[in-house]
Amino acid sequence: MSAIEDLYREIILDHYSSPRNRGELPAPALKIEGANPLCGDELVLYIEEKDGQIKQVKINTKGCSISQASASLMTEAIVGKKIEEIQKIIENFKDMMLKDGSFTPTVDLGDLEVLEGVKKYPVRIKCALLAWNTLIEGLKALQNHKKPEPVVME
Amino acid sequence: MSAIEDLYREIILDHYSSPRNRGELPAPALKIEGANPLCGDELVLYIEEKDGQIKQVKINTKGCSISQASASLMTEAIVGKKIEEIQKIIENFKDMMLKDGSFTPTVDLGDLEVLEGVKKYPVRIKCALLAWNTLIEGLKALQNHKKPEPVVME
Amino acid sequence: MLNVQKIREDFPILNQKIHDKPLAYLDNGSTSQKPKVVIDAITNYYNWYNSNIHRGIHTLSEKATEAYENVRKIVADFIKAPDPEEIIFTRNATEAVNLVAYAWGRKNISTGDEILLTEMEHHSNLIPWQILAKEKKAVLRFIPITQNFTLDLDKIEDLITSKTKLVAVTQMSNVLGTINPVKKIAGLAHKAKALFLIDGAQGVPHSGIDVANVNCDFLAFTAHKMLGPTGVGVLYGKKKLLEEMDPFIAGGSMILEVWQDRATWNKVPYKYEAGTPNIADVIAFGEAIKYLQNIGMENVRNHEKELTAYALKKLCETEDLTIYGPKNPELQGGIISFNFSAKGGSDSVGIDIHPHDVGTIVDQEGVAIRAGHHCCQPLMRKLGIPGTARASFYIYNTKEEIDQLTFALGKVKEVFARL
Amino acid sequence: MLNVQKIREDFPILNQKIHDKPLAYLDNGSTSQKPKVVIDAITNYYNWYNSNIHRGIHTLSEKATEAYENVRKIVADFIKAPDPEEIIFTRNATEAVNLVAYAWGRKNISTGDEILLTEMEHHSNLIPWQILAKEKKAVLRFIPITQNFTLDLDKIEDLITSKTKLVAVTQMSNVLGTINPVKKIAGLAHKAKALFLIDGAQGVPHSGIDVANVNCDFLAFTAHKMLGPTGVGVLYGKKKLLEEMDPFIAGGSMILEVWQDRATWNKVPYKYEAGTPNIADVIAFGEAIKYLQNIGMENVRNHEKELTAYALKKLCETEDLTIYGPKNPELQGGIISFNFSAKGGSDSVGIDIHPHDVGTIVDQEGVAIRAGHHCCQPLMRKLGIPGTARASFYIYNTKEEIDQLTFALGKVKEVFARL
Ligand SMILES: Cc1ncc(COP(=O)(O)O)c(C=O)c1O
Ligand SMILES: Cc1ncc(COP(=O)(O)O)c(C=O)c1O
Repeated sequence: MSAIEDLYREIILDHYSSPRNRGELPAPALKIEGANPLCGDELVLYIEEKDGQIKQVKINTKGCSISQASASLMTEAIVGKKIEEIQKIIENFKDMMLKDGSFTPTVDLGDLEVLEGVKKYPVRIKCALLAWNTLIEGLKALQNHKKPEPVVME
Repeated sequence: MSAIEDLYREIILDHYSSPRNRGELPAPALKIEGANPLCGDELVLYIEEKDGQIKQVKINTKGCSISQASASLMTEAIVGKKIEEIQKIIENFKDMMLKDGSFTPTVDLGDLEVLEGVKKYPVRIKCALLAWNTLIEGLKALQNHKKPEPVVME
Repeated sequence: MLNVQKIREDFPILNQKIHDKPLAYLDNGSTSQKPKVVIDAITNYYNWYNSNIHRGIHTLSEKATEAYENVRKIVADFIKAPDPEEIIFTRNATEAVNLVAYAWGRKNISTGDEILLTEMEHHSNLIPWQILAKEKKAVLRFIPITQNFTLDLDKIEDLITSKTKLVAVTQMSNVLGTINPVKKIAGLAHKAKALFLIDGAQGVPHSGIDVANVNCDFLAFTAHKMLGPTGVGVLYGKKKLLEEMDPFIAGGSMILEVWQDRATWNKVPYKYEAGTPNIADVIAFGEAIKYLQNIGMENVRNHEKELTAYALKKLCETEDLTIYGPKNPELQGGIISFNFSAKGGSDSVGIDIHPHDVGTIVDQEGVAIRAGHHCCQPLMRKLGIPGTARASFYIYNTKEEIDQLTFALGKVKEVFARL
Repeated sequence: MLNVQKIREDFPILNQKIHDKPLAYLDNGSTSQKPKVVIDAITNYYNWYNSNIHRGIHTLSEKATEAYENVRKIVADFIKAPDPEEIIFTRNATEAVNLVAYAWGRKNISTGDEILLTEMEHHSNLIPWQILAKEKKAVLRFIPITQNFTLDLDKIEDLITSKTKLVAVTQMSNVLGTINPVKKIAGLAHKAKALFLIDGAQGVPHSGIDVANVNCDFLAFTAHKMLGPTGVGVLYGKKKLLEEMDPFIAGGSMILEVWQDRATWNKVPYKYEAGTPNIADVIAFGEAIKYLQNIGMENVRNHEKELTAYALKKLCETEDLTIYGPKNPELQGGIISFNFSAKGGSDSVGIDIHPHDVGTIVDQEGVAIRAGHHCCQPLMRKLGIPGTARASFYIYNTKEEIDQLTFALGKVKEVFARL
């Protein structure tokens, strides 16, 4: 597999062209915006939580294939899961994307692992992280019962 | 003669240690200040003119040997002379100090010629010119019957 | 025409492989590469006469001062400025514009005054005016662009009024490649008694300028886009204006006399060059200009016209490609912005393949282009796109490199064809 | 101790003749020379990976961005800054001070506020505050110097009041060599709730600094005085302060989102680095710091102590010489200012041989020193002199060069003995 095919795996292109869980959720679902202004990537994430579990997730994204696929893959990975489980996924995902050296997950990352190929393209890592950073802030807002601030990455 | 002796001719050192025409003149003699702030050189020049002739010159100087000697030599070169003659001396002196290549004066510069050695030290040329630039402005002020502005060199 | 092969020998960096492909450096709008003479000038300075300037009376300091001041003459000659003292060295074009915004703007702009820009300005010729306008309650206005990506000259006359104090326009758009009729705009500005500033960051490197003929009041440009080192910009300003303005950055060298509570200013240009300047790089910039002069700016422009014509043809032949720009080498410099669409992509961004994806994939083919908003977010918003991919040329680029680009764009399609 | 002979091999410039005499470069207070590794870093950058940073997604741009950002870490490590994002690259120390005066000062200083400086400040740490004070109707106060040319610490407590908003002090005087007790002054400033800025232009190159330990709020210094290239300065600022301040120079790279009429700012430090930075020289500056770290700042300081002790002894032995400074290597860095008197000279300037005459004559003997007011006119006025001759040392200087200086000073006396 060439480096470029490793980055643009079919599964990524698939999520790019047919994004999952696209759309909006009505209040009282949590709504949080995220942006990567230097790239022009933008998204709005909606999460409906009940008893510590994410019942529904919707997302609207604009941006490059990596940021869109990452957002779409993320929604699939978290929907229906308990927040504690999700925290572990987030942790593992960020380790995978940011830590040097080879990486062994402590939870099953499933399809998310295809995003490891992004690591070889340092400038593209933040494309992959946008949805996740937005999610992190969203979960914090849920926990603190606060209205979330938009997430702006540099 | 070493380069440095060519710069610090005895005549220069002599004018430095025993400056001629030092002092002040009472009004209505023209009084004009000159400064080379980046070097710290300062002077006050007094000229008494009558019928187009410089009757008396006095000068008070602070500064390096070159600026002081040049001022002192200048007073000797102009006292008692007609303004037209002085203009010629100024022109010749400035040509000697600023023009590239060898120089042949069109008037007798007398002792002033010892200052030609300064030419080899470009940063010191403005030391030699301070008194002269002040004189130029002083003569202009006399001609225009105006109070002269201080001369500030950069 | 240029002997490009010979020129390329002067640029060691071009002779390398990227991802095992020969480098095709088509990101000259961001920064140009530097010929050996420029790099050598830096080495030579540090190895032989590095010293602080204007301050020492020892030999090295004299040499450094002379070499540094000589570049003022070289620059003045290059842009046909009447007086080398009208040349101020800054860090980059951005700082040059800021200098005017602070030193001229703070003194001359007041409530209700208008500053006229264009829709295609780089952030560096926009944000300084936004900040000034906010501080002084002044108003920014914008000359719009036409369907053809050129300035809408018909609108200019309405937009310049008696309230207009400054018109600030880019000589060449760093996104569209559009070359603006600066001389004409200068005339209109002056008729309304407004000053005229040119952002020459893109224009000067590729077509040169004659400030006396154009009759601009200020010109900002930057060495690193014209074969010079990073860290040097130029502000040209008319002497009288520079003399009237207040200082901007203050400190050593820009003063005459200093007391504890006050100071007087040194003469122009020193008044605007506080502290130790970027001596080595200014000296090296002199070599960059001499290199360009040796080639001749007309030849530079002609070479780029040829490349642009060729690239436009090739890119127009490429399926699904939108080009943002006049698409006419007479009206545009060697800059081509485009977006790439492919079947099946998400259309939520108004384009089909995001420029960042294009940039990443062509890089794998050795092609360096830039992708993004190019510091022109308002223009992107106007065009309804998040960014563009941009190829930009200089004296050392070849038609083969453009072929390499179009080949690489084929790869982009291949990758996304798997959709 | 340092292996000076080995160090000198790294500085090709030192191995040359001036007026047929070996160069003794004793003008390090103005600017230092650069080791080969620094010069090579520049060449290497331009020959292999020159590219604009933060903008491109091609390979060269990634390499350049990484190398540039890595220097932030190197600098932070060198001055013990907690976070590399607290490091802002400017053109020089002067611009770093101006950045604070504009971006912090314009926002935080108002009528009646006081800024406390010292009588020994360089113009670069004086004029920006004069301009700010004038604009805001604030007041400048000055910590006086004692007979011993050190700061009069007894006076400080009276001078810092509840009106004091900023105390700005040089770490080491560029004229007297005096090393100031910055940590103590930081404590006094903070007790009065004032901020504390250090002008480290002279101090950092020769003794380093630990900003966490000293607890200063801002630190300005300059690469060219510490083996680095011209065109790079540093402002260190505490993160929280940098976040609260307004931008200074505006344009590309310092923004997040831009509309025609407004913009939002990028995070610190990018908010303060508008336009293309001096990429090559910042990268080379990283090598300069690594070179100093390899030697060890303690060894640098010890070497200079030894030279200073030797030079003080030699100069004190020289007849008719007045030294302006503590005359104690423990209290002063490697900088010695002096004036030279000889029988029979005019005394109208308070000294007998003008420093410019001294400078010119010792240059003929291959000795590069500086003569003048050293951008400290108020200090000169206080001392009642037009200027001084100044010898200043660095890692590559030797006792032989100090002997060469004293020999050259003998020549000065000879010339003026003909009086
Ligand atoms: C104490 C001090 N502060 C500030 C400066 C200014 O440094 P720069 O010229 O690099 O801005 C200098 C050097 O000239 C200095 O000695
Ligand atoms: C049109 C235009 N103006 C201004 C600039 C800013 O130049 P610099 O980054 O050198 O300040 C650029 C380049 O980025 C440009 O293309």
